[in-house]
Amino acid sequence: MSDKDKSGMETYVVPDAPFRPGDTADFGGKWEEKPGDLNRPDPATCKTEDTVEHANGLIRVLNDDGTASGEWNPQLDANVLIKGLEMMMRLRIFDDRMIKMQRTGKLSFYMRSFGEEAVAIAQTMALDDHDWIFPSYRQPGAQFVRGRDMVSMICHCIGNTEDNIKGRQMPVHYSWKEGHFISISSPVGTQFSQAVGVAMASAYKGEDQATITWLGDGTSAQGDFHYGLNFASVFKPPVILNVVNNQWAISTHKNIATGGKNFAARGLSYDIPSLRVDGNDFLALYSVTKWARERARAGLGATYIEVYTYRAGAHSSSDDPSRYRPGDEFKCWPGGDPVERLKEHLIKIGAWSDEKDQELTEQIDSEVMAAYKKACEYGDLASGPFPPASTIFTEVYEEVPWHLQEQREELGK
Amino acid sequence: MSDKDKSGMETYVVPDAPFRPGDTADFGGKWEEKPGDLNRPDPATCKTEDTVEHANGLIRVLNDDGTASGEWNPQLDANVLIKGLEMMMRLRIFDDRMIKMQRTGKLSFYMRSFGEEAVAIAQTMALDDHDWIFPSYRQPGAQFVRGRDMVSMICHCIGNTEDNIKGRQMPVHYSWKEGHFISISSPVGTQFSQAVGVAMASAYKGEDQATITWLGDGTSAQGDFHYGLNFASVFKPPVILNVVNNQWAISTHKNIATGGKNFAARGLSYDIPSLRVDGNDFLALYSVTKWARERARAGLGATYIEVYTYRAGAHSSSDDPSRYRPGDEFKCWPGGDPVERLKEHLIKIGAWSDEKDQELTEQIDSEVMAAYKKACEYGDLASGPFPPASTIFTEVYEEVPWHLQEQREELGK
Amino acid sequence: MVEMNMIQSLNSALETMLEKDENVVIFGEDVGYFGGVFRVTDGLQEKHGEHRVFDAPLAEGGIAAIAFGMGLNGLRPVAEIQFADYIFPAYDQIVNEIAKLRHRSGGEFSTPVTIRTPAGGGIKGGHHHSQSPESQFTHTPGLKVVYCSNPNNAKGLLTSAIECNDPVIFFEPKRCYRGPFYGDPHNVPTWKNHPKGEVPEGYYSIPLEQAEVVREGDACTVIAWGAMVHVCEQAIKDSGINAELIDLQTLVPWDRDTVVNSIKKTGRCVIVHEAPKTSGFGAEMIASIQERCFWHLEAPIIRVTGWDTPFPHTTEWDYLPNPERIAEAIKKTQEA
Amino acid sequence: MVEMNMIQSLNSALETMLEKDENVVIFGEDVGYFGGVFRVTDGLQEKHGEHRVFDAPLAEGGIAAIAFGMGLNGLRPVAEIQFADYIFPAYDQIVNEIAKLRHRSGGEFSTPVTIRTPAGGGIKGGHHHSQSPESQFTHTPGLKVVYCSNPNNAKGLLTSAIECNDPVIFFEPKRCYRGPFYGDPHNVPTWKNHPKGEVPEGYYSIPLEQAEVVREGDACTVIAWGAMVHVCEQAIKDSGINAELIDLQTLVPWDRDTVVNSIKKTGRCVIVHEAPKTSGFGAEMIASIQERCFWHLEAPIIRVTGWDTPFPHTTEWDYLPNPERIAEAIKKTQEA
Ligand SMILES: Cc1ncc(C[n+]2csc(CCOP(=O)(O)OP(=O)(O)O)c2C)c(N)n1
Ligand SMILES: Cc1ncc(C[n+]2csc(CCOP(=O)(O)OP(=O)(O)O)c2C)c(N)n1
Ligand SMILES: [Mg+2]
Ligand SMILES: [Mg+2]
Repeated sequence: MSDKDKSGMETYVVPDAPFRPGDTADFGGKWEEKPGDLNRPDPATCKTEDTVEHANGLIRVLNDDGTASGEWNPQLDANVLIKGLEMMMRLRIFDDRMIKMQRTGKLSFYMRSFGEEAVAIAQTMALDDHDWIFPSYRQPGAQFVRGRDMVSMICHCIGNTEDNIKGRQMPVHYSWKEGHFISISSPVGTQFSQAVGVAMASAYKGEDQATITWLGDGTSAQGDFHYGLNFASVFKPPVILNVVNNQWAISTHKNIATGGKNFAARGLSYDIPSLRVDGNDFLALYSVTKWARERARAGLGATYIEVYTYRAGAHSSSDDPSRYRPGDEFKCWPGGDPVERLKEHLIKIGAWSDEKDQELTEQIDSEVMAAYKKACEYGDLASGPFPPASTIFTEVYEEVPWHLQEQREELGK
Repeated sequence: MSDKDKSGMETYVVPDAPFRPGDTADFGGKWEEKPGDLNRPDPATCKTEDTVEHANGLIRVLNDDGTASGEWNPQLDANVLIKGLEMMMRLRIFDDRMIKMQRTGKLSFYMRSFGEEAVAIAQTMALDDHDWIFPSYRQPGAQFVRGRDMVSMICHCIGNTEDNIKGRQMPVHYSWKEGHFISISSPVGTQFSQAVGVAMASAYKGEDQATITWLGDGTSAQGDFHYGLNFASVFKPPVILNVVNNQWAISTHKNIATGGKNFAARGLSYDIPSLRVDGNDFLALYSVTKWARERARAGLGATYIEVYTYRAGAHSSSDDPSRYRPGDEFKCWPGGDPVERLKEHLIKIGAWSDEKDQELTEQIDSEVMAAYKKACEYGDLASGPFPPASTIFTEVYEEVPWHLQEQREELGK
Repeated sequence: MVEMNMIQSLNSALETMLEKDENVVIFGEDVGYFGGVFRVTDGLQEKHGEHRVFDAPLAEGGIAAIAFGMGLNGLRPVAEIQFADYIFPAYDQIVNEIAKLRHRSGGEFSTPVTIRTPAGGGIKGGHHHSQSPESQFTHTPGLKVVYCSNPNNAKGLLTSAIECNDPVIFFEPKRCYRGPFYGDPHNVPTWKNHPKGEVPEGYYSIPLEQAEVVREGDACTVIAWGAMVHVCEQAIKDSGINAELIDLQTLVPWDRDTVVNSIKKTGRCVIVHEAPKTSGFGAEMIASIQERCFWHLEAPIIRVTGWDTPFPHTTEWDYLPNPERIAEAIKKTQEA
Repeated sequence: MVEMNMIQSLNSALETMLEKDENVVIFGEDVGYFGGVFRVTDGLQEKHGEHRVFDAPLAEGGIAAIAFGMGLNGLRPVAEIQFADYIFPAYDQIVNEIAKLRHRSGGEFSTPVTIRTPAGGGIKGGHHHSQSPESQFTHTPGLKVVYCSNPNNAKGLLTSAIECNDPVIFFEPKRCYRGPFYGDPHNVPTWKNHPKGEVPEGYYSIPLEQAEVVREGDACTVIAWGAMVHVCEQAIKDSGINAELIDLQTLVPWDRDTVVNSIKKTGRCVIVHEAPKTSGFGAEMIASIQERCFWHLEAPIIRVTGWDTPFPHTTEWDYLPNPERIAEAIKKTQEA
């Protein structure tokens, strides 16, 4: 790249991404870190110092050959794993359907969790049912774990009359009180610090209730990241703080997000036990989250986790990643595909088969399609009906104040 | 302290200060860390990993007995040290005079550097003359190093017609372009991230010019702290980022500023070489700053320093620390008094004496008094004259726009 | 009724609400052990424990964020921002998050945060200890904006703010902590040389959305809030004109009927605030009044405000609206 | 003259300034290699190198802070905030720091920062990709505030903003990136089905503080900025009334003479903006106009604005001022 001539001192460094369009992605083959490398400290006594290696290494359970091993192996019943697999498959199929519908104008925008399906699903499964989920936009999968009806999710995305948030936010900005799933907000990072307050309130009330939240590698540059870690560091409420390092923030590589070597080690300096986990390894994700939940239950405060993964798809339906990265990287990502890896493991332990998988895929496909059709009965963005215009004025405040009342009359709808 | 009964889980932790009024302060006697404990890595090749011990230890040069030793000893000429001593004494006398005058209404407010005189003076002496100083409110001492006239400093503080910032900000908000001393601003922390931009511009221009900045332990909780470290981590401009950990943020102990064990280690996770230094040790401060400046000159980017010290006095003239801390702590602070320590060292090496000290004190006393009287000739806050009211309207923009012109006419002054 | 200064009355409101509702928690910079740099939370930690009244890290953005979270999860957080000038690091959390939570979630979630903050000039605070940024919050739907002016309404309004299920930004005119403020720098009353306010003991509230007619009159309507209410009182006296003085108290939503009825009676209006003129809340008042009362207006509405400049230090008395400027404006409305 | 859409004309302004002044540097989220999520900086990094055009960490507060520092130290930083909704984490750095540096330092230091940001609705962005927060900057002395509306003034104004020695907040109506915007959701022109703007090649500037009379008329003055200018054009056509249309272009400082002269001529006025009504910049315009032209006004000035609610997603066409509402307001001014 050309640059103006510099005499004397060098100028500042502007890090580039390791691969750009035209390059061939190469992550150096399989990871050196293996399941069993790292011990699982006792959550009830673990100190920050005991996690230095966990913050700089990589916690894995599923090996490259699909076997599970090491102290972090959560020893889950196959049925639980099949449930996890089912939800990951469901999320992927759901996402694909929505993207297709977005292309036809039925919804305005969409964001997939592609390649990161394990994150919210495994982590939410490791929690108690009434724990608070405080998601960013790539954790809608948590809703499947809590049993949210797909019709209602789609109604939100296509902004129809049954959208429980009344067409007020863009698609994927789910809110689901019953599931303790806190409304998603577009400004990135804000939920990270808010989650600490949610957890403080649970602690204040003396309830055994944890809060989990996530933000991205890019978003870790925000002030809210520091607020979240630091307030958690001081007040030690039951919160699980995750950075999902999927290597990219839209077109910006994580090299610009920080000059640090990883994200997990950041937590150590706040005296918060910090772990780094293979984000495409369902078992490892489940296990670290369970561990963090045990710390919360014991009143030991926050746990901080870097979820190491790769954004397999476009940032969103508005994005075209071929402009800034090669496109083949997900194929050679050492963490592989989280869905495939769990499937492989289940087959390996004799609990699953290609046939069952095929069957399940078809079943989900038709469930998603049915849900989609059902949802469309209440309208979609292309052709309506929408929530009535009067919903613009309600719930701005608990009661509609006079000036909104006047404006509503002015609109006359 | 009473608290509502909690059943079930513990609530969050609210850390208290180690001593409160009525307690006797006790820092556990002298420090275990001694000069010579830590090596001085070659600044031209030092990597972040090489500073792990420096971030978790304490860099000292002056021992408790007043001798200087270890690799970090900057081996300064006695004349340079005497100059440093002179400026620290001057700063303390200057501060005391201003506080007296504040009590009589000649100025509205004041903040002393008491107990922290070494910080800005030693660190600025270690820099090149045209390096940028980007101070917080406890580094006015840097101006002495660059030779600012005391009359002009006092004129600012008492807000008279010769105040170079025209009575616009509170006292102690110095600005001094000639000395490359960037205007102090009240919102804490903002300069920390801005300094990175200043340094980036120097780098962009290919100039061998560094920027130094400071913020407090309390202020390290701000988003700007993270922005400063993180942008420096990514772009690696020639900046020296200091956290002055003087244990208190007004009434709030550093236990509330962070749950982390120290502030220096924070920098490691940004991959910035990080040092922790005795802030009452003139020689150590000088030395670490020189080291950081060498890194900057070599184009190696930022250095991050925790300056470990104690706020000896009140936060400001508006503060009454007897309400929240015992009052005797500075006497037993293991780092002692920075002025006394340098004096003791100079006496030890035969370059100074109590007589000389007495003489210098008297000389500075009368210089400060003379400067003060001279400054008062241009007015003071109690009785004026002030900068004319018309200065309200100038320099809001480069040129006075029509609406300010109209308002100025409306004021009619 | 008890005699209280404004600090005592705010403290009394907080104390009463801590007693009344165990979900009330109070935090901010230096508010815990020390009781606040202005002493508004004095004694509350000692009495209610460090989990209900505590020091927060020095990060206004973080303070607003945890308030958001606590409020969402059932508590009634009351956060202090030490000076209104320092509320801006929390601006994103307030205007994008706290304000919009109820609406964005279809009413599923809400957060009844109260943010108290001392605002305004007259204490030689210069650029960054003097600003009065109320108008910067009035443009954000979802927030209620309150500005008290005396010990009595300080308590009554703060109580309502804490009880309100909507987020409230609560401005306290720090100049009036020490005493009312009649605008004469050479004769500054403190509560020591001026009667304190009469304030009910125990629970006491004033509805948000209710203005107070401080003085009735028929020649001109003077609208103000915060410290400027006192300056306007003085100015009306000085002017010799029988003006009506309205203390707006709540800016969003403001008291339409009180304002409109007064203008319909007087046909003339002066609006006074210490914040800069351009896009101050006076602009909104004028716009709304002329929309509603155009045919009743006999003269242009005049704004007497801070200038469109940063807040100065030594020359602050030339910056702040004073009785002369206000009285002159009132007189001018009579000339038309 | 060349035909350009708004993205091309903004790109051309940046390109020209990069050529003309080696102190110009451009940065923001995704603006470097990728060329910006709206492609406004497309190709600039490739041509001018990664030290002049680069990606910043995802932290608007940090972006504003380094812009402050760079500007203070001799550069002319042009920072992009990806959406105006995301400018609030930078609000403190902008209103407390960037805006006040020159004044607070007695003129010793200043920082000629330009902050560009796409604003406004009409792209189905919901709460946080649609806001138009210009008024929240107009209350801060020390800032200039600009809002372009078409390819031609986008280039001319951006050039002036970059050259200006004062900090400038520069709003771009993202709706008009794709094409002008006449307010009919069922007939949305893009630059493909609508003529692009005529824009001079090379260096081209329009003075800040200068409004543009888009259409002369004598029956009513319609004042707007950003995307609403196009909607007003349509509304005036629809109304059949010979209204004058003023595109304000620069909000602070606004063009007093153009506005006042027009009102004196027409005696009637409608102000249109997409931001919420309360404390929108329309309030300031009304307040200023009635102060200056009270005796010329024949009817109340009417505001047609976004509602005082968060910006909705599905119902955005009911939120945004449309030609019907505006035409009705224009007609109403004639009835008085
Ligand atoms: C405060 C704010 N600034 C900018 C944006 C625009 N934006 C949306 S997502 C995104 C990138 C986020 O990247 P990352 O945090 O890595 O999360 P990921 O998308 O990879 O899951 C950006 C810049 C935003 N939503 N909020
Ligand atoms: C943004 C902001 N918030 C609050 C304040 C009020 N304030 C001034 S100094 C201070 C404490 C700072 O403590 P620390 O950072 O430790 O610095 P020290 O005073 O100890 O040098 C506070 C809260 C401020 N000036 N700016
Ligand atoms: Mg990412
Ligand atoms: Mg401190």
